[in-house]
Amino acid sequence: MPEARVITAGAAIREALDLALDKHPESYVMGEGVADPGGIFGTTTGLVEKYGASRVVEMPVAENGLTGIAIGSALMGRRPIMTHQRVDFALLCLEQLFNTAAKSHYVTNGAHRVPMTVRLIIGRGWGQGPQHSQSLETLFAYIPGLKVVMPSTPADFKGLLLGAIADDNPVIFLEHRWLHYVKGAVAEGYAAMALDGPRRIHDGRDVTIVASSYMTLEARRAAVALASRGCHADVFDLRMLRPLKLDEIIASVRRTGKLVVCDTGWKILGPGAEIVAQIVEQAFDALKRAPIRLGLPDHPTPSSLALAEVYYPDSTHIIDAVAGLCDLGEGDITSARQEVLDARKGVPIDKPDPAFEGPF
Amino acid sequence: MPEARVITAGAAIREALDLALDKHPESYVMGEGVADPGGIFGTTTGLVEKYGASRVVEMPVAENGLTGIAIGSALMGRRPIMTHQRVDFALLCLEQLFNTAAKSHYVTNGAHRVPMTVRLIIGRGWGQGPQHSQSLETLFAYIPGLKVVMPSTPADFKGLLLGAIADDNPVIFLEHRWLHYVKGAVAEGYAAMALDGPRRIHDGRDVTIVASSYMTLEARRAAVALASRGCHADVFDLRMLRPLKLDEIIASVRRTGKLVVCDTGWKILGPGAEIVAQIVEQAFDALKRAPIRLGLPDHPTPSSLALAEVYYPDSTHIIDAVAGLCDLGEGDITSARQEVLDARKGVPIDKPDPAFEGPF
Amino acid sequence: MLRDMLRIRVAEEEIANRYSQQKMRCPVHLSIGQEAVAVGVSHALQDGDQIVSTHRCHAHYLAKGGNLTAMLAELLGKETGCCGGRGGSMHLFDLAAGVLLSLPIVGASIPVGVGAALAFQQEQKPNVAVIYLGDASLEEGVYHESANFAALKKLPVIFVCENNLYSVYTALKDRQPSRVLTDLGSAHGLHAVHLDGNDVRAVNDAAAIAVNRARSGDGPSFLLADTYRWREHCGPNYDNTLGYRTVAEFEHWRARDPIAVLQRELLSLGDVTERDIEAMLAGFRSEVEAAFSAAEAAPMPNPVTVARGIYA
Amino acid sequence: MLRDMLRIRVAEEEIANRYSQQKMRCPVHLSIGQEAVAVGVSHALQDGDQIVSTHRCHAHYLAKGGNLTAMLAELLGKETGCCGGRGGSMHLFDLAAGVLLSLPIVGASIPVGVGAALAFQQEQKPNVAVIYLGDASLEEGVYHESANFAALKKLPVIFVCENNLYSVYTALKDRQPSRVLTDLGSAHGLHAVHLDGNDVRAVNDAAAIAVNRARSGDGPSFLLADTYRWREHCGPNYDNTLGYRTVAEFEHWRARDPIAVLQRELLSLGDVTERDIEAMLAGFRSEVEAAFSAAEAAPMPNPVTVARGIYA
Ligand SMILES: Cc1ncc(C[n+]2csc(CCOP(=O)(O)OP(=O)(O)O)c2C)c(N)n1
Ligand SMILES: Cc1ncc(C[n+]2csc(CCOP(=O)(O)OP(=O)(O)O)c2C)c(N)n1
Ligand SMILES: [Mg+2]
Ligand SMILES: [Mg+2]
Repeated sequence: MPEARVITAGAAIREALDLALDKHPESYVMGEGVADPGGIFGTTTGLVEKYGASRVVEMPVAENGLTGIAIGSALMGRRPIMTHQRVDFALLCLEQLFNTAAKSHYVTNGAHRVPMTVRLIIGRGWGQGPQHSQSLETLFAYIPGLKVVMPSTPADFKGLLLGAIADDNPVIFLEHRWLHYVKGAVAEGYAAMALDGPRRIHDGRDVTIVASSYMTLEARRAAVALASRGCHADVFDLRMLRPLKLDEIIASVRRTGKLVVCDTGWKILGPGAEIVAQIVEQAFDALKRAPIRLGLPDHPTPSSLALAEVYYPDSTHIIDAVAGLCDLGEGDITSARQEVLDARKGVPIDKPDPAFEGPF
Repeated sequence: MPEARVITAGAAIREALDLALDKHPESYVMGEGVADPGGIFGTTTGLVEKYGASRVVEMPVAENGLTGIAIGSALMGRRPIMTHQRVDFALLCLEQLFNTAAKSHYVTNGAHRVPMTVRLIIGRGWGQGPQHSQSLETLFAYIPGLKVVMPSTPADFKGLLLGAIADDNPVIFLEHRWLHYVKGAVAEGYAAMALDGPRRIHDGRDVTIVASSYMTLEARRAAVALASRGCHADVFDLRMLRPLKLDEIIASVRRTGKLVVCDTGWKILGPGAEIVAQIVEQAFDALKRAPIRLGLPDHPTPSSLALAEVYYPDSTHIIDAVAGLCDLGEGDITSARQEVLDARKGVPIDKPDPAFEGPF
Repeated sequence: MLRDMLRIRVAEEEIANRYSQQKMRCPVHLSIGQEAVAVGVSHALQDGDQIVSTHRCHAHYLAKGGNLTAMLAELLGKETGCCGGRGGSMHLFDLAAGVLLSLPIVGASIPVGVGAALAFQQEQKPNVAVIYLGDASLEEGVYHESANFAALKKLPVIFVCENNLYSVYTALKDRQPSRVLTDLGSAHGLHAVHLDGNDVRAVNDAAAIAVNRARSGDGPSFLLADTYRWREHCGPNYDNTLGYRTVAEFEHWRARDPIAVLQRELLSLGDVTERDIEAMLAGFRSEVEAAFSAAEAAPMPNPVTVARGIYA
Repeated sequence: MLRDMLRIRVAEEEIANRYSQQKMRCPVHLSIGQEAVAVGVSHALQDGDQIVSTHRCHAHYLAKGGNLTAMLAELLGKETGCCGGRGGSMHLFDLAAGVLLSLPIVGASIPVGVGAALAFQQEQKPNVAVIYLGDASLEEGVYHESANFAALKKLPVIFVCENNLYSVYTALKDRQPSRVLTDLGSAHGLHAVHLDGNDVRAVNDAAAIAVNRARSGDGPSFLLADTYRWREHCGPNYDNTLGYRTVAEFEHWRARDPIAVLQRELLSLGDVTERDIEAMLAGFRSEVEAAFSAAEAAPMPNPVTVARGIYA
């Protein structure tokens, strides 16, 4: 077993890219800023020096065209790893992603492959505002032929990114910006993870909580606070939105009868809608209460701190949801809420939560 | 009351455009083919002759740019009515639709308005294949700030299109190509309908069926066949996907305890997922059985007739779903299925169903 | 080149003849009248070179050596079609022949072709990618994004723009301002050439130069080939009665039939005889007939396979 | 024009000074060093004309007469901000002043500006729309789609491209091939002019001609203005230590400070005195100070309003 060190998810991404470039000679990184001093928030720093400009390709500001170019190269056997600094910019290249990348394998009856990874970063905080902090996972998860990954731990950032790169399908890799800072144990060396289903990150038999990406941290925090008050949540980190594998989660709901789903993006038509629908379809009789979905309210992200403060759901909302499902006492609710609020140490909501540094 | 004649939905659209151009001097129609001999499947025929090239604007093949141009003109008080001959082409202009059009009113704290209608046609049949027959309503319904309309009757095509044009928000108007042929009673004259909620199109207390766009025809057909076998469905034509108003449907489910939702597009993350999730959240105790969703299977549209035949769900699938929920007898199921199959008169699945000509 | 043009013409005319049988149940965009571009370019290419095409892809596919039976089978929705019936006429490809793909969204295949050239460059292969595009796709932003990158990286790629003056029923002058069209190539630093797209030798000469430049690392070219589509935008018929173009215009271009032009020349030079041509035509007719028979005899795809192959 | 440039400079320097107080909690993209373009163009415009801008919109907004306090309040996330705090620094607009909007997505505001011009044309108004764009947005397809339509319809619109040589840390030469940049305008049939973007008179002269053409129905223009951003792409600091550009290059451009250039000229002509300039500066400093005080004193938006106004 290779040794594990504690590093940030950002460093884990960089390590994965380095290993992938080394392992797959046909792979290359392309994006606006991949070879610049910023290095995509440090996740590509040093790679151009090591692999050269033909493996770490700085690109013009032309998301749609360059996506098509990456796809074309992938059809020819290259293995592009594209990066956009915000999910929002990828709205420009959806035609290529949804029509050409997602469908080529199916349409050609299996003859074509598009071994391509698209890293998309979800912005948050410091007044990013309406067009620099959208999450938009539903757009990608809706399209057959894409795979959609949303990691939360540094180990998953590394392992799933390696898995995405090694995968012969177009994989959308959604990175919440704040997760880059989170630390965790990450094994050295090349070890691609299978792009499989969710992972249980907290044990319990009272309620099932499903979260993805950043919301996994909030869910874990809530679960810990709840556990010390006798309410034990079975918490899942969803990890993959497409294909969506819910067997384990359904099995959990069969035990708990209660479900809370926490989306990182908008609640309406978020992955939570599909999860609730599938669980209702498949475990209807086991459900004791109506499932609860959490997600962003139905409007754009406001820039002002005063407004952002009431925009993002956090662990207090998860506690409230669980409290309702599990009939927690007022005292427990209040103290659990206080515990998670204290953990944030009063840091304003437009900055990353220092308590989420990890390792967890 | 203006008189109603029986006309096709295609003619109803043309009439609505004519009336809107006349009523709103600031309105104009723009799209590839709006002023050509095809006239967007006949829906814009003659308008350029009547209103001139500055009100009926032929455009270059540049969906993204022209969408932004339409938006800019709308911000200045014009009222553009854009048309794309396929929803699929609109993938090129989602950045403008989602960022600029959908958010301007919110971001400017109400100062800006984008009174714009975007007609998008859902292709089907005759081997349209993977990139000319996508429905994609989820993409639009996911975005706060857009309104999303999916009419099914000629009267609604006219009234809701007039309502969309008169609305001061960006409205996505999704037209299923096959519905253009359907006939129905349509009142003469200008009468914009409110962009409000669903409409009940068949009465019943046994099961609630929610359908949108083309699937409404299949649902009505199924309901009629079921009714004569003693199973009475409360059928709703959804009409609006965003904002989504489910009160009446929830009230119906409270009575029936059973729900079938039929999407025109893909089932996974289709509007049905949101509908099921909201109904479970709000009417959990009333539900007697797990709701059932119907929609397209999880892969692109194949071109070949042999494959398209098993791609599209129809009234037989709705009958099967209802049969399961309502414990229909084998005989009734078989004969109901036979009835709806006979109605199609053996017309191949890649051509519009002649029995859907209406009026209904 | 005459052979290849004749073969394509015969194949497409037979498609047109049979279309009303309603066995080919998908939209078809015929290239009749535009064959010189595909053939002239293809004759400048080698094995391993790749082309990408659009909705109007039959001629490009056949000229590059795409399998005729697999194409007809695809139009017929058969299991033996190049896409197994999944794509229809706008998705033709043939990996063995170097037809990378065709896409029905205007402009969509342009960057894909540039991507193929990028792959050649990254792998230091001596190959060239050819992108066929219509005049309308110059209006799509993706053309410009692609051209900029191709020029920036000096990629071995050739943009072959077939200007047939129309996008569906809309004339070029109603979609683009009046100015020199090749400027849309040279503004991006592409080696841009304007040529008679109905003169297969002119096309071939220009293509050979462009290919040579590309193979020698001199970067991408833009060939603007003027030509004309004879039949309706989509479907087997003539549509001059619709009024979007004049009969005079049509007759002007039909008089410049690329095949007739070359035939006349070769006949006058004595390089071929009327009899040679008849023999060729007869040969192609029976080849096409046989290909249709084979394609029609092939099975439809099995519906149980419909959901297979969403992921590799 | 000197006044306007000084005022913008003073305002932006004060933003930079105060940014570390962490009260302006949103990204800011300063135009320091690029003021001549905004001012030169604005002085050619009239009431009723409209501009659209990008992420780097402060100078454009102020030069067109955008409300200073509303801008600072927006940066501070206040209820009295031009967007009520909802947008932040990249969404500046001022309906009264003719600042239609600014958008943070590269290229996104370009077609919006063309749309404003289309509205003028449809309403037969004598107005002009100005589109500010960065050199990187020429790489986005939407620029080309917009330029094509503007030229096709001869719209009263001016594309003002500020070429400051960089997109974030990436140099122009790493994003675009070497060729004449104005060709990207003239290839679309735009009247294209290359000029010194740090010479406010040159900008103003060229803008006046372009405006005149637009108002007389002679169609759209493309002004390519060479200039330079002094500070980091986003934020208040200098970043020449990062190494993506040389100190020599920076110093070369700083020596061509558009304000200093004009001051020297006016001083030598005797049109202003050092004392005039000091007085102007003092005046602007207190104006900016007062505007900051007013903006800081304003309330934050009430959180209960957050969900309001999604639909009109
Ligand atoms: C993005 C997009 N917009 C519109 C269409 C509809 N469409 C199909 S072919 C075509 C005309 C294209 O004209 P051109 O590129 O000149 O090719 P030609 O048909 O003349 O060969 C159009 C507009 C499409 N397929 N894709
Ligand atoms: C579509 C899109 N891609 C990328 C970005 C990230 N981005 C923000 S500003 C910028 C640089 C733009 O450069 P330029 O247009 O030259 O303007 P400048 O910053 O130099 O004023 C980039 C790439 C974005 N906002 N939108
Ligand atoms: Mg054409
Ligand atoms: Mg720049």
